[in-house]
Amino acid sequence: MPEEAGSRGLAAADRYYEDYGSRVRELKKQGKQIIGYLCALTPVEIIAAAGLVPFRIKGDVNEPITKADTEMETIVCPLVRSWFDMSLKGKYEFLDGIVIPHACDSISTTYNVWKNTLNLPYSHLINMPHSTDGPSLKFYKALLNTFRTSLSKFTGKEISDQSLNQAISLYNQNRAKVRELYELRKASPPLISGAEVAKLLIASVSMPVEEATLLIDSVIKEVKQRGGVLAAKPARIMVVGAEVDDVTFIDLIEDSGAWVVADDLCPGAREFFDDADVTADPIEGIAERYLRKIKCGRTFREKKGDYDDYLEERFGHIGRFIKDFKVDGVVLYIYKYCDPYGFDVPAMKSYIESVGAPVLYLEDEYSMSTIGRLRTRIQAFLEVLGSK
Amino acid sequence: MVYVAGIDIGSAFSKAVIMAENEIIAYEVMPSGGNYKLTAEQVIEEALTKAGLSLKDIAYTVATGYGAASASFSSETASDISCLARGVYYLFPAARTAIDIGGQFTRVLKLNNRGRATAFLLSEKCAAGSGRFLQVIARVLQIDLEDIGELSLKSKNRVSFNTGCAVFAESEAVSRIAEGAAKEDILAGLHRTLAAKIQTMVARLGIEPDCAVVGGGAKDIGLVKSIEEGLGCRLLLPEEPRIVAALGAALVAWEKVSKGG
Amino acid sequence: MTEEKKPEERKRRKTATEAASRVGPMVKAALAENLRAKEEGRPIAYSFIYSGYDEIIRAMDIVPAWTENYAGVCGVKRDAQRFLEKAESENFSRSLCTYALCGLGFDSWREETGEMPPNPPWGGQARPTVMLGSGQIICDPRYKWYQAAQHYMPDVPVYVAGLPYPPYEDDYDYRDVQGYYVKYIVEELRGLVAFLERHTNRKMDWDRLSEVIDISDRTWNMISEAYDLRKAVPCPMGTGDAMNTMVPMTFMMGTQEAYDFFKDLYDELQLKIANREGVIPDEKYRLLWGGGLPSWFALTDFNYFNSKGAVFPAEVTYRLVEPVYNLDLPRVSDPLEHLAWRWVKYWAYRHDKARKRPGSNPDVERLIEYIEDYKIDGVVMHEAFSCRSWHPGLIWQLNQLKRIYRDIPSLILESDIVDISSYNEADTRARIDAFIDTLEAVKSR
Amino acid sequence: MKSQYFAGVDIGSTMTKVVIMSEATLASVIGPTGPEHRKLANRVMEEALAKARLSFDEITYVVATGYGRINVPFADKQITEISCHARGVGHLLPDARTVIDIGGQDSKGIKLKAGRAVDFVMNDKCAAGTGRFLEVMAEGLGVSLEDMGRLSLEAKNRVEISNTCTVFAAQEVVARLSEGVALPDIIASLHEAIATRIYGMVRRLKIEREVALTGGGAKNIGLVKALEAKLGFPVLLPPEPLLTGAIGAALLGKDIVGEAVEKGETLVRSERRLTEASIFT
Ligand SMILES: Nc1ncnc2c1ncn2[C@@H]1O[C@H](COP(=O)(O)OP(=O)(O)O)[C@@H](O)[C@H]1O
Ligand SMILES: Nc1ncnc2c1ncn2[C@@H]1O[C@H](COP(=O)(O)OP(=O)(O)O)[C@@H](O)[C@H]1O
Ligand code: SF4
Ligand code: SF4
Ligand code: SF4
Repeated sequence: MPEEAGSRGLAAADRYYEDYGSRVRELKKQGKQIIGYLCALTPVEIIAAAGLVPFRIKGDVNEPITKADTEMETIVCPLVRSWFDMSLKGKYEFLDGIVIPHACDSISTTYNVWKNTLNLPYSHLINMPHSTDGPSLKFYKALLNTFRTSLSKFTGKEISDQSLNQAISLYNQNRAKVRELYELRKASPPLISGAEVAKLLIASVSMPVEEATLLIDSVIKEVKQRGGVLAAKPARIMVVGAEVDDVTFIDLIEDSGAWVVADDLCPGAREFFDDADVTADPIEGIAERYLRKIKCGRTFREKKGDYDDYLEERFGHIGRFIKDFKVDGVVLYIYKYCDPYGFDVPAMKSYIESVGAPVLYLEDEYSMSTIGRLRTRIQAFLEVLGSK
Repeated sequence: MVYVAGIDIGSAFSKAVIMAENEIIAYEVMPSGGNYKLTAEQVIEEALTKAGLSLKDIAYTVATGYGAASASFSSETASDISCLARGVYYLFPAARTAIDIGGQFTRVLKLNNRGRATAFLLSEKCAAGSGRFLQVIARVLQIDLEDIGELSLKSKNRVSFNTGCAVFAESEAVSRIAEGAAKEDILAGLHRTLAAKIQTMVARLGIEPDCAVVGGGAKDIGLVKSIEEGLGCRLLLPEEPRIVAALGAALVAWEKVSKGG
Repeated sequence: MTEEKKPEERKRRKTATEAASRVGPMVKAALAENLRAKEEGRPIAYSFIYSGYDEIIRAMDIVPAWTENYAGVCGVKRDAQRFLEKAESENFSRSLCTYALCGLGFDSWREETGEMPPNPPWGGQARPTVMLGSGQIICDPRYKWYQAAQHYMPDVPVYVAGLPYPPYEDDYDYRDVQGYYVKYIVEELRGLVAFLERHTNRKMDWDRLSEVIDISDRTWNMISEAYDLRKAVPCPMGTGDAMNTMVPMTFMMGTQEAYDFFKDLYDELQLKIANREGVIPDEKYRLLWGGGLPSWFALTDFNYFNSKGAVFPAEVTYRLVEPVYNLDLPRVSDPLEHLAWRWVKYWAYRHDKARKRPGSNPDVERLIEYIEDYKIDGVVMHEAFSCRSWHPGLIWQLNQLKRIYRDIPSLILESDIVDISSYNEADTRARIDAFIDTLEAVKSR
Repeated sequence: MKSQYFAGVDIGSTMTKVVIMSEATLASVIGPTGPEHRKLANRVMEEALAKARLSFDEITYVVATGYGRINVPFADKQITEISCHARGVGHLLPDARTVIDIGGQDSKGIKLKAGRAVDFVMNDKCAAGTGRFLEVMAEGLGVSLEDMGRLSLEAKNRVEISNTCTVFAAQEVVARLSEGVALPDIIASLHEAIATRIYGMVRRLKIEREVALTGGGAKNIGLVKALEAKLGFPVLLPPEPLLTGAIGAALLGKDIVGEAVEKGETLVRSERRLTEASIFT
């Protein structure tokens, strides 16, 4: 493991966040092959087990989308458009391939566009099912095996069960570290700010998992050492939404007089709270994790029991976060044109309110130009919380 | 000698061009105002006066533009895209791409080697992406529309706007001035915003040299420079870019007359 | 071409074929049948078109309520805004599929008041017994919409059948994976049958299912043959009409009525060809509707194209069948397995062809095929802002078509399927006019 | 206890409003918001003080609100328009459960419980759904803003306005006028268009009666009627809708001071007023 001096702690996380991709650029120079991927539903364990470096493609709120529109419709969710725009602008020129899971319409219906405009040596769509029933899991495992074969064809090397199991445990270690990190948010005021966590986690998906684990660990140590330096603020906020891969929005909330102490986001709790079990057939554990454990709006869960049970089944984890992290209010932050989350808003909102937390629902466009507009809403929401 | 006329009743300006066969002999540009019918009559009248002619001397008149239907004296109407294409081709036979920055829309078109449009794109219908935005800002900054281009070139520090709405940008511009921002910097910021939108459209259609820029927005040298900067190439600019569609309409009229006998 | 703007008194669109003009009453009858079923207590299933389960519902005598269709009806009648607004008031984003929004607006309204919203178009949409979504194909609303609808009808069960098809990839062939795709689909469809038996007290009659599938196979063939006749010059039927004839194709599959309809259409088109009777007498441009669902409130735009000498002999949209005898289906005895094979093979139909042309893919290949077979001069697409299934990728397809095949005039219209506020007739027609000019320019090259 | 005075300063995008209160409103001033928020706020404040015959030092607490709330250097606290309108309406119209505020730069809906905001929605992206739309139209049509409402009541027909964009719609209505369409018909149609947009947004809150209308838009009787038609019942109007936010701001200031007194806390006031920090003596 390269353990360069000074590349640890909050300052390092900040640097990796600001110069996103800097670590894989170095690795590329050392001869590593880098596989870009979209969204937390990509089974990164398999990529890592193939000896490749998975790299999460990130957007940039500060960069107006200009190039993407020449090949991709503006009715695609703005996050995906920003990802694509950054890719077209050469931000990720180091990629050797791209892997796209069938996550949502915005992602899956643009697969052809990604594949054919980036023209990378490797591309693959993981046609992930939407249901969690038995046949769906079986089918998903078959897809993952196809992916496994396809990757080994690309690298010219078999992906052994052993290397898969090793990747699984490396990722599980990483996730355990993230959970440990979240413990620091439970204090009041939290020991680490929401913005610091967001930057760290975003940075962490831009480098090999072992390095990410070390980075997170170093931050935990640093934060514990510095102790309770954060000022008291009147509200503890949880952010719920699809993906937030830019810190601007978290900053905005924290600048308005609140701490972000929990989330159901990617990168964030949704992505890091559930492990892949080490199973006899390693693909089994991976499939279980991505299809059944990760609670994303794009995965359909069958209703069992009555409707309230169903809401609990779909959103119960949010309720538990609210309790465990003593959340005062929830910001439901959804992008325009996002189908999986857009359709969930009424149910999700009513569930969260039913557990006693006020909700601010914001529909955003992933652009700097909307930030000013969001500010007044967030301030007003905090006032509403304050007057309760 | 056969005389024909082309008239373009735009959302912002109305233009008339009089041709003797295929030579321009006179033209006129005036604000469209609220009454298109009246403006249409006035603009052709003025142009005719300049040419020393009257309406009955004109063999054929073709109208185009937003208010084409209001030019009731015209013989027929034609679409702005085909008029633009013909006008651009007449002025710059080598042009294969043209950008038209009008009051309501920005249009980008591709031309073939015979001066016909083979593909085109139109901007969204929000004033924040149109030439109209320039007028709005010129008014609040109390600058003549004519002067905004030159002035913006003096900018050292572009101001970027927080809002995407032309109406709100107006008040934002006012506040920025109050805060001490220079007018040229505001204009330069505005030009960049508009240019970025236009560039995206051009990229989507695919640029082929030479590229011409026409329409009222092309009178704004600051905007033109900003687009050139973004596209990384020089643009062909007619002496009077506003009359290109009217010119094209006159050419359509001439085709009719010369073919139809 | 003058068009009234008042919703109430829009005149009926002129169709080219007699068959297409029969469709309006058919839709009306189907909706009336729904309401009757409700009164008689027969099971009603909210359903999505082209979800591979048409035959199953028909065989079990369950009455399908095609929710997309109902939203489209509201669109055609220009009476969708109030339902869209209701959905918005429920906190659904206006950027989501407007079929779904219209349906959710309608359902939440009906559930809230306990009765149909006032003056519902064509009598309204009855409360369903079950809702049948589908996973993985076509779009997210296919599983999210009914899940969201359950928020207003918590007691109505939802089933989501996974119906994937293999993607077109460079490093493997669909035949390498079709086995497990088919197996999965069969299991999901079996799950659907069990679900329906559980919730509707109907039993599956497997022999009947085989019969129904036989009808639908024959209907697939009949549709393909009838549509192929549109290759004739002058073209006897355009896309405007196909937006009507899609009704028996998508809402009545597996019924004798659908088969008969297309048989009649076939005969009618034959006759027209014999008489050299085209959609328009003086056909100047032959256009391909190259993608996108239509703006249901503005179907008269097709007539506008016609008035300019342009006709649409073919469309990609709603051409959801291929001749079954071309699909190379294995002989299987399980009817569900047959459905699964037909499904997978339909979607993989142009994979082999695409592989032969560098840079191509099945979507682009289909455009090229139609352009050649139907002697096409230009391509028109519609980007409906609210639907992310058929519409993302159109720009790329068009660009790629031009890169690997030839530069062909194209037009992308931008509006929506149901939300009329996204539409401006004058602008649309100005674009059409300009497009016609570009066609002329290219043609006289 | 000697009487305390509270000021609410509402710097809107269009109008600047200042209110000075003790138990009741002592003085209020409404002026246009010029480009120079800062200076103007000062001047309007001075004007209000003069009216109330008070000096600035006598004011216990100043709350600033509105779009330009950060530009009030002499305020003790900034609070959003949403809380201020809620508080103002809670005080003026205690029966109200929902507030619709139509301002120059934004429109919003606010849900009230016990006189406090519990939920809200707002639009401030496109001018087409705000009071600004009507300002632009009035200017284009050559009608004063004050007359728009009255004129629209004389409408006999509706006309279709095909442009949603404020800028283009303004141009379109001018053309309509020149075609001979009656002015009242045009104005009424504009009101209907904007009422539809605002109603569509506010409905997200599950509108409960009574509904109060505030902000400059409430001064427009045509718009009020158009909204009432959408709602299907009459709305409540404060005596001076423009002042609602400023009154709410002043009252919130009073609440803050009251709470501090109750808890026996020393109120930390803004830095500018640090020298007079011991206000409770
Ligand atoms: N002298 C000028 N300098 C800068 N911009 C101008 C000038 N004249 C017109 N414009 C711009 O051109 C636009 C009008 O362009 P025009 O081609 O006349 O449009 P239309 O045909 O829609 O009336 C105006 O909105 C304005 O922004
Ligand atoms: N006397 C009036 N008659 C009708 N409308 C008015 C009047 N005064 C203001 N308005 C409307 O109110 C709006 C400004 O309202 P206001 O609540 O002051 O907004 P802001 O707080 O953003 O300045 C204007 O855009 C205008 O539409
Ligand atoms: S934000 Fe929504 S639409 Fe966009 S990528 Fe994520 S899940 Fe898909
Ligand atoms: S395919 Fe498009 S229009 Fe149809 S339900 Fe899906 S999103 Fe809606
Ligand atoms: S944002 Fe502004 S400029 Fe754009 S449509 Fe709305 S009012 Fe017009």
